[in-house]
Amino acid sequence: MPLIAITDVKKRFGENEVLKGINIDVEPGEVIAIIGKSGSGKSTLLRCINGLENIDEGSILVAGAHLAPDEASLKALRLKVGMIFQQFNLFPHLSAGRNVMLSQMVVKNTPKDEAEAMARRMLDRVGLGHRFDAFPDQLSGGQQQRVAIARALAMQPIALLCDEITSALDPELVAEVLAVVKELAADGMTLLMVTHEMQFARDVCHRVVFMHEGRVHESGPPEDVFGAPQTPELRQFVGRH
Amino acid sequence: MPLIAITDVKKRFGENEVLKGINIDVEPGEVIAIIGKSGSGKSTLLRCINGLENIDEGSILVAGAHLAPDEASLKALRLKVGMIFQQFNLFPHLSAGRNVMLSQMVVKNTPKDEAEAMARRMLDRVGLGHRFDAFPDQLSGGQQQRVAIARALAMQPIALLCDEITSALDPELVAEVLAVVKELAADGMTLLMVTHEMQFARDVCHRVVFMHEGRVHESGPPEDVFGAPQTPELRQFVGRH
Amino acid sequence: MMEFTTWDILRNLLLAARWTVLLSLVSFVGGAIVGLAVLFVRIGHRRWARRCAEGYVELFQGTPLLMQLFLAFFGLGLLGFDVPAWLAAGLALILWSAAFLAEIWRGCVEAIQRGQWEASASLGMGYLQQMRWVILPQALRIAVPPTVGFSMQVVKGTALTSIIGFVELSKAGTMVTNATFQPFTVYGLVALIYFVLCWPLSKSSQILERKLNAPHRHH
Amino acid sequence: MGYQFEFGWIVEYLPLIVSGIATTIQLIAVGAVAGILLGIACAWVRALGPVWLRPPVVAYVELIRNTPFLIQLFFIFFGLPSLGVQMSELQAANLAMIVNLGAYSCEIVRAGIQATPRGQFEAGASLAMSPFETFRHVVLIPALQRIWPALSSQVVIVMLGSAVVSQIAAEDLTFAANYIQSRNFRAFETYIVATILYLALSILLRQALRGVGLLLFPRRAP
Amino acid sequence: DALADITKRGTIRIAVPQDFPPFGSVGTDMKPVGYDVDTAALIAKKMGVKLELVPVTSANRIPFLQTNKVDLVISSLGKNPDREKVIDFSDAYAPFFNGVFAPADVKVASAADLSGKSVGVTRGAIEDLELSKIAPADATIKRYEDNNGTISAFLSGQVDAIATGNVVAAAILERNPPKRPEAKFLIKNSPCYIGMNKSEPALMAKINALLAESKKDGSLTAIAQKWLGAPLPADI
Ligand SMILES: Nc1ncnc2c1ncn2[C@@H]1O[C@H](COP(=O)(O)OP(=O)(O)OP(=O)(O)O)[C@@H](O)[C@H]1O
Ligand SMILES: Nc1ncnc2c1ncn2[C@@H]1O[C@H](COP(=O)(O)OP(=O)(O)OP(=O)(O)O)[C@@H](O)[C@H]1O
Ligand SMILES: [Mg+2]
Ligand SMILES: [Mg+2]
Repeated sequence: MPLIAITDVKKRFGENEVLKGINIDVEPGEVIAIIGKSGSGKSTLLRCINGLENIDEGSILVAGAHLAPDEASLKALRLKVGMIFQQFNLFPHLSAGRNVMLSQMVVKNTPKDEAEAMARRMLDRVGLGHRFDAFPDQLSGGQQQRVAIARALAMQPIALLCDEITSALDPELVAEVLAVVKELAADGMTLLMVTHEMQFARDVCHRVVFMHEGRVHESGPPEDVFGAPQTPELRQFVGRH
Repeated sequence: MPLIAITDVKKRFGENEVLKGINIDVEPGEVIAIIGKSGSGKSTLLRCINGLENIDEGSILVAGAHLAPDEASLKALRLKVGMIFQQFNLFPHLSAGRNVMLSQMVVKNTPKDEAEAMARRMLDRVGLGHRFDAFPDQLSGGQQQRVAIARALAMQPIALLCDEITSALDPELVAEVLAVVKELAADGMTLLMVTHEMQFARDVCHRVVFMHEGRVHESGPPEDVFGAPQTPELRQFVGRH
Repeated sequence: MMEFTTWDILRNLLLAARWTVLLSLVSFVGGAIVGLAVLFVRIGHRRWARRCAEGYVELFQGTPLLMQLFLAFFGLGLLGFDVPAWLAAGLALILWSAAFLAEIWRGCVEAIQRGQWEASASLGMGYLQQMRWVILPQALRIAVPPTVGFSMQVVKGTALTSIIGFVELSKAGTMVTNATFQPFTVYGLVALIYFVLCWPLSKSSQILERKLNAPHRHH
Repeated sequence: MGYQFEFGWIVEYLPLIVSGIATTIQLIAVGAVAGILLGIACAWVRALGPVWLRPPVVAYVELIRNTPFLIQLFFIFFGLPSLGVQMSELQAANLAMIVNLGAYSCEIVRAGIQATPRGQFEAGASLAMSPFETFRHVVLIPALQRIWPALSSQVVIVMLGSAVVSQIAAEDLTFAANYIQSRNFRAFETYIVATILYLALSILLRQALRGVGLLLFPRRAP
Repeated sequence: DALADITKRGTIRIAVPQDFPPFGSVGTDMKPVGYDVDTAALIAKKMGVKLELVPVTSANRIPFLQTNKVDLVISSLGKNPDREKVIDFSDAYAPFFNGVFAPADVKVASAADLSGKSVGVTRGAIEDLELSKIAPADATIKRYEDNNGTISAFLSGQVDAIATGNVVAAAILERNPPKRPEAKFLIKNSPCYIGMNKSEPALMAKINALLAESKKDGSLTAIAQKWLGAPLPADI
């Protein structure tokens, strides 16, 4: 059974149909890169999987459970699927450690010392154990993004959604974040990531999904997608990057 | 006589000496690229030449006239030297055409129809004659930057200062702006541009100035600067880009 | 007619100013609590509740406080509720300031980036948890200056409670003037006392604003 | 309670009510236009104007913001004549509202100016515009657009606050209400009618200001 | 039945003015004093109940009565048919000598001479009701919120003349103001009445009886002497 089963998903913003019937099955432990032009609906798809947008048609199953728009099932979903954003979205009024602790304590009622121990472990995992007390504005973009990853990991999700998590970073800082993601992949985390880092997609991902105008236009192992693109759109896209 | 003569210019922000004695002469029609690491003082130098910052020591002569910080000589200076910014800085409440017309009418008291004719010519020159009535938020970044160039050109400056004018643009849009700049260079406009586009600097500029920690560290024709860097700092910088 | 010395005038005005201070405190604190509740409803998920909160704000911001006080005191009396003046004054002032504070704070909450809502949602937090732990702590920073600024309006707004029989600063001023025929001395002193009450609020609001803005200055 | 509501008097007093509404509208129209202009001028001085002019403007703004409108009105109407400045109650009410709104809108507009990205000032400067020209042509309109909602609320607040001008015998809507109830002792009915009329006025005023906003600012806020 | 309530309670609540000297204003201790206040005290004493004074303004005195927050309004009320539809009035308890006052250089001898002039008056007071009836159409009547507004308007020259009680005018003169109000002509005197809620025949009878008794035993005249400087006129 796939971990995430996306079936015939459609999404409209007013007149504008942004997702025109998406089908993707994600197996446990799979690492998938989603690529495509700006506006092709990549972010919208991830946001639908995380319940940040309601879908108009189709269905999304996560670990067998239906995604319904009521608060209880949304919460259940989000405990299973974490999300990391392009703009980090750390909570600026909390230290790095507190950022990681907050949702455990609030959502799962984890006692403070357990949450703190977990936060230290997760910050260590992204190489930031020593910045536990630093505030977001004292961290570089790369460090902030790693804290965001630690924050998502602390909820012990079964899958992570990553939306261009290195696009807002200075070029020097991209590598440190990708290294963390690579390690997660190696540890068997299920990852669904929108990315422009083609080299990274080639090296790390098991499957690449090329989206075009709200549809999955082509998909397959990175060798095929990058080495032998079937459609002119993908050829053009790969040629450019 | 150089068009712009920069002699021993020093600039401090509080304790922080950002320019530590800069000497550059710009001949009429010359196209100069200024390169260097973030924080090396490139923007500050351009801003000093345009009178947006006062210099602490040294002198800047533009077309033989001294740059003094009183309003009259600042105005005279800015009529001669135009500036284009990374963030475009178009006036959001005015259409593209009005953006180009405004300063002519306000500063030079050009009659409205003349200003409008000039605006149409300049927008044509940057390939945007058909977007005269579009507002900035209806234009892509590349189009906005081209309007900004037209706006500066409409004042008929003898030199243009460009501060990383393509850095805020999506990769697809960089080329259209650089094409406009290239044409200006071909038409004999004097250009002083901070840029990260090394290929462009190599192809179009007559001279490349490498700044490092508030000093001109090396300068010369692009072949030399890129082909045979003399100092380890420049070698490192060129290697990275 | 008795003779009022300047000291008599000042003494009586200061005594009355105690009511001004007390009423201001009640209406500000109560208004903050009710306003917070209105805010939660106003930006919540339930559409009909949002509409109600909107209507509430429109009603209390769109009618003179004087009329609200009058109808709260005498209107309730007419309906058979014999509310004491302090209760009616407190009630009307609280509802009035709640409407304004809710609007002020809504602006502050809406100034928080959408990413903060989304990040906290994606961590599994519910609406109240998001508000309590993520949004309000940040909104509070920007909310302090306008909130303190509004407290000045509350101080001045209490003047209208004289319609239901409160002898606070303004009313005392009128009464003393009627007994002394010295409008300039009396109103001068009244203005001075208001200034002394309000100015520290306005000043601290400005200082807070400057403090909060300082780290955001970018070049 | 056996109180009988009675609204028959409205017919008899309709002309008074209508002229009261007209006066209130006139007051807020003049007050809003002139008050906002005054506020813009003061905001310019405080944010960008000559340094020597700032202290008097600050003093004016602080004085007005920290004292009740009624007291300001009394000083203008009863106090200024002793300095030889005589004016009708309507003029005094107009002046008081202008002075009052001027001080509040100064602070609001100043916030809008301060929120202007520095790049806008620099773009103006690099096009050889003087600081004042940059303010007038580049900064002002977007700044006003930014704070237009706050300014609109303030205008509504001033409109509702204008009720106290009835105390100097200016015959606005509140004057009409008080006059009527002093004749027929039907305070509830008159105040209910006045409250409804004020609510309608403030809704209309808000709409009107929105309309003015759409006219002044053709583009969405950036 | 209001009278029964009062007796049962042992307290009578009476609304009195505090912005209308000499009928009601405040002393240096901010307690109400004046003709109306003394009348209220007299009535309470004669009824043998405790007195609770409720200071009111012209805007809220009737609502206080209508919402049963007071039992009587002794607030120099004048009578007119519209008002009589809303509340009941007792017999008269005080005269009201009022007139039009102006500085010496303003030539006014009768109501007709007010033509083209502006007259200040306190809104809702007896002189407002009366002057409104007799003033010519082109006289401008400026109606201020309270006595203080009227006087300030006169002293600051915002109106040519004022209509007010002669006692008030005398009080102004006492202060040696820059503008000296001289009596020009008397407005038709109309006395003051005590107001109470409609359909309270018992209370009405009681109050009228007390008033008659007070007029007879001289206690009301004493109050008139004290505050108005003249005995009660014969027609009251
Ligand atoms: N909240 C929204 N309301 C209306 N339209 C939206 C909204 N969010 C996205 N869209 C539209 O949906 C389309 C797809 O947007 P989406 O952000 O998913 O693209 P993307 O593939 O992530 O692009 P990018 O690479 O630029 O991030 C775009 O045309 C966008 O304008
Ligand atoms: N207004 C200012 N006040 C204080 N320090 C400033 C100011 N503007 C610039 N600086 C400092 O001056 C130094 C040089 O800045 P500048 O913007 O000129 O660098 P740059 O070479 O243009 O860098 P980049 O490539 O990032 O644009 C930096 O250390 C910066 O922090
Ligand atoms: Mg996207
Ligand atoms: Mg720079």
